[in-house]
Amino acid sequence: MSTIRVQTADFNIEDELALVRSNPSVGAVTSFIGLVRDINDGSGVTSLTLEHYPAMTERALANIVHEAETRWRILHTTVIHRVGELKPTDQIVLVLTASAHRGDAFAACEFMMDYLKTQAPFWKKEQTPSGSHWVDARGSDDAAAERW
Amino acid sequence: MSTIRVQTADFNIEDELALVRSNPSVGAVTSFIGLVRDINDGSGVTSLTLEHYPAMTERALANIVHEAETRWRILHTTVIHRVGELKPTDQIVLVLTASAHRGDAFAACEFMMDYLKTQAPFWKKEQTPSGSHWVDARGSDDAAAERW
Amino acid sequence: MLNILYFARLRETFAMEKESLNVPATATVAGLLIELRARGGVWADALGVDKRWRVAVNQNMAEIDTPLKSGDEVAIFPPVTGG
Amino acid sequence: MLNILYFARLRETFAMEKESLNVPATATVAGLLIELRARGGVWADALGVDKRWRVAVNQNMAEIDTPLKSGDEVAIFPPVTGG
Repeated sequence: MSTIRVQTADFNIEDELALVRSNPSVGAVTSFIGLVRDINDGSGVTSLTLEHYPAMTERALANIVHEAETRWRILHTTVIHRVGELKPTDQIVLVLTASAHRGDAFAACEFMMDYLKTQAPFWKKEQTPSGSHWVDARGSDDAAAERW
Repeated sequence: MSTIRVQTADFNIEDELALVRSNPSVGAVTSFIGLVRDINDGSGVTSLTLEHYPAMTERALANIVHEAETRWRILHTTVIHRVGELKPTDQIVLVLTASAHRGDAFAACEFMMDYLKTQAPFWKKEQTPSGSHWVDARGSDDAAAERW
Repeated sequence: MLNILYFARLRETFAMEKESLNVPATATVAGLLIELRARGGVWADALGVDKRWRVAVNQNMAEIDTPLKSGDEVAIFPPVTGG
Repeated sequence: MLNILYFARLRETFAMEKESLNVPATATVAGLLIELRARGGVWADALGVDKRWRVAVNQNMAEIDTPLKSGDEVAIFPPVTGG
């Protein structure tokens, strides 16, 4: 079972956890939350705008979930990604995986984040006191995705 | 900065996340929650009692946090472990790690869980319809801890 | 015809969100990129082989030799930076 | 004297939470275990070399050759199962 949402609204991890916890076969829940930092590559960030490619986004996220569920024994997967304008300390993304034992939950969660970082069509534009600029992709993200 | 608590009371991941999110240098938060399952090794579990060795528990958890903070670039670590009587779907443990980038947060979180599973003095006793029994340690937990 | 979409930095650089183009003679992503670079200026620059860009065909990540046919949706964008 | 503590299954098996014993002649964890096994019965059985148990000295995980001195707190327990 999986939950995939792309939204401008914020999310609450306790609410998402509650959905997963209701299944008494779940013994392990791993989650990752990405947050807007106030500094990136040395410049102060006052806000961040997330653009995406709507027709492709849900498909890309569904592919990532499907791949994780094929590789590991997962009972539930949640992916929520926000779009629009965000401020420092705002939540950007949640990936949550639930399984019987922790090894599967950890591996699937990290795999999904690594794949999301290179495969899901989102782009960040940062606003700083000296103007706005698109965030450059990090080579370390490609390397992280290639581990799997 | 780290938070370590051993308690009978439940915890709320949103509250713990809020403490960590207030630092705008945090870009990545990985968390793990362990839950009581209603089935373990084939027998139905009606409740679980967690015993610990109080004089050693906080020291063992502090050692695990210290080791993680030595190995990875971590901005905040939270470890909460419950003791006493729990029911299926109840939360047992929370390990949460916050860092600038996700690689450190994931590695530190999984490391801490693997070490907690073999180094922190907690013991589970399961109550089932056919009686109660102490949970056996899993060889896979030793193997997981030896990876690091 | 192909439905071409541009996103993020490339959308701004080209000052264009979308356009319709004929399927290139080679009927591949590579052939389409050659035609776009032939426009010169920002097109030649931003889509140069030394630059980082990605192509999706019908909402799936594509390679340089992915075939194209009439009706395909082709999106061209910088490496993604979500998460 | 050593302050010995037993936990979990071993506490139940020995029907004992704690006791005080003299420091063994060898002044090591191994020497203490030999003395405890010499009690026979559940002691010899549960602390046998073929069984899984752990020892902590002064709240730190110990090894078989960890030295012991008067005043030490020695805890003997099954492999831990928290988390």
